[in-house]
Amino acid sequence: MHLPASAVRSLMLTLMLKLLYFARLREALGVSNEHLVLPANVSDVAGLMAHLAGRGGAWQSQFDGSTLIRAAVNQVLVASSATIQADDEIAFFPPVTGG
Amino acid sequence: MHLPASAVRSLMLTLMLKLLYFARLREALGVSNEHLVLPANVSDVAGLMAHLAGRGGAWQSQFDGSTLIRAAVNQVLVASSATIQADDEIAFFPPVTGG
Amino acid sequence: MVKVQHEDFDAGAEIASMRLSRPDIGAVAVFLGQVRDINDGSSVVKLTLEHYPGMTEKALEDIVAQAVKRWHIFDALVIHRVGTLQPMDQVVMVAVVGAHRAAAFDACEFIMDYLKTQAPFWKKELTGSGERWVEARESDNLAKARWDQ
Amino acid sequence: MVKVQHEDFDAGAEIASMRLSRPDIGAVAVFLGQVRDINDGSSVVKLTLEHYPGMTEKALEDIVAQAVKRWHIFDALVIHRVGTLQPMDQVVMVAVVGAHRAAAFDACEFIMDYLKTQAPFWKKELTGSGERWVEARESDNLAKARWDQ
Repeated sequence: MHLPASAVRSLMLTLMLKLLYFARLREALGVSNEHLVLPANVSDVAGLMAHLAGRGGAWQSQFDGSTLIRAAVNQVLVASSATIQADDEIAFFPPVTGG
Repeated sequence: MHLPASAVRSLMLTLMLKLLYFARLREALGVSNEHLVLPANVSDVAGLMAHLAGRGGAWQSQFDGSTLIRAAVNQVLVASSATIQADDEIAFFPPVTGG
Repeated sequence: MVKVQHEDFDAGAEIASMRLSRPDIGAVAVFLGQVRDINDGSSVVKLTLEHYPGMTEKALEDIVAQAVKRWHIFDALVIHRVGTLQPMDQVVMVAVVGAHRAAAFDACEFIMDYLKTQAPFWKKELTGSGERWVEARESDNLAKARWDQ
Repeated sequence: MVKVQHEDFDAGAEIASMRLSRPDIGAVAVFLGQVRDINDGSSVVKLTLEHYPGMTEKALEDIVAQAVKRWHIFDALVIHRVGTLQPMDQVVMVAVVGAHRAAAFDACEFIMDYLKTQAPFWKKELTGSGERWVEARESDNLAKARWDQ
């Protein structure tokens, strides 16, 4: 099958996740946000965290479960069992300390 | 024994109670305060209330126990078993409704 | 501190004065009571607050002292108005300052519950159908009793 | 209503605006949080509040909606500042208006407990010995858990 470049780009875009990192986690990773193509084997938050831990270094130490990280999908706090899909905005951060 | 008038007056004064009435009770009695010589047989708040009920009319209906009346001795809320003595300031009033 | 007064008060200024009194204050809990235009189903035209001068201040100071002793708070302020008020007028303010919020909230609610049942104030309402003395509420006695357990 | 802002706010004016919004309000419960000059034993020089724009407002609006649904109150206001603050600066205000005080107190405390554990804010302190992120407190989780029972 032969797709024009514009169609490939549009297909890619629909498979993208927007990732956000805040506070201590943002500083540890040195990144505040990125766009990521939804990895084929990832369907929930826990899976995405395992995927990110696979990057090694600070990613591994932050996402390997040894550090308490909260997640939000589309700006709603979720448990790590929450499913994710293309186009979601997914944020990771330490326990909140406002007020 | 013969006492001069000034000594009698002074003796009387030391046996006086100051009585205060507030709110609905004040209106029912038509009196906001009075001075009363401590009756010989009265030693506590309940005894004073019985004495006042003995005046009849509104006094009886307010102090015969059918109406909820609170008492303070020297500006402190007390139970009806509280003792009283000469020179005390004794206030009677309905349950409070401030705030 | 305790103030019993006819005049209205500036709640914002009172709160600011409390919260700026020390730099280790983290929490300010405030209750503000105002005259409702309706009570027990009748419209309220005005409200007259009678009190027992002398005992009122003493009772409020005792309540504040109990709160300061019972909770880890720094200070508490009570302002209560007397005289004739209208709907939407401020009646009472309690402000409690402390390091943390739980103690400030509890102390503020404690002060209000005790004030409602222990401080010698009486309300008389002028409603559409005449004057009436406000009845004490059993719910206020129950609210106070919570703290005695 | 929910406001997330860098600027300071006039607590007195906000409270007045809430309490005068309807004539059947009898009770206003307010919490005001300010920056303490000391935290966990270290002096605090300044405090920086980071947040998650978009989610912050959504989370606070959801908390207010839960409070309005759960208690008999008329309205609630939350103002939370972000950016860099100094000791004695106001950080957060919650004001709840209703007919009676018990519901107003509970709803105000509920909103604070949920805000502390559910709204995406993070504090970083500059102390005498450098910068540090403020740690979440287990006491805040316990305070929130009370309402889930």
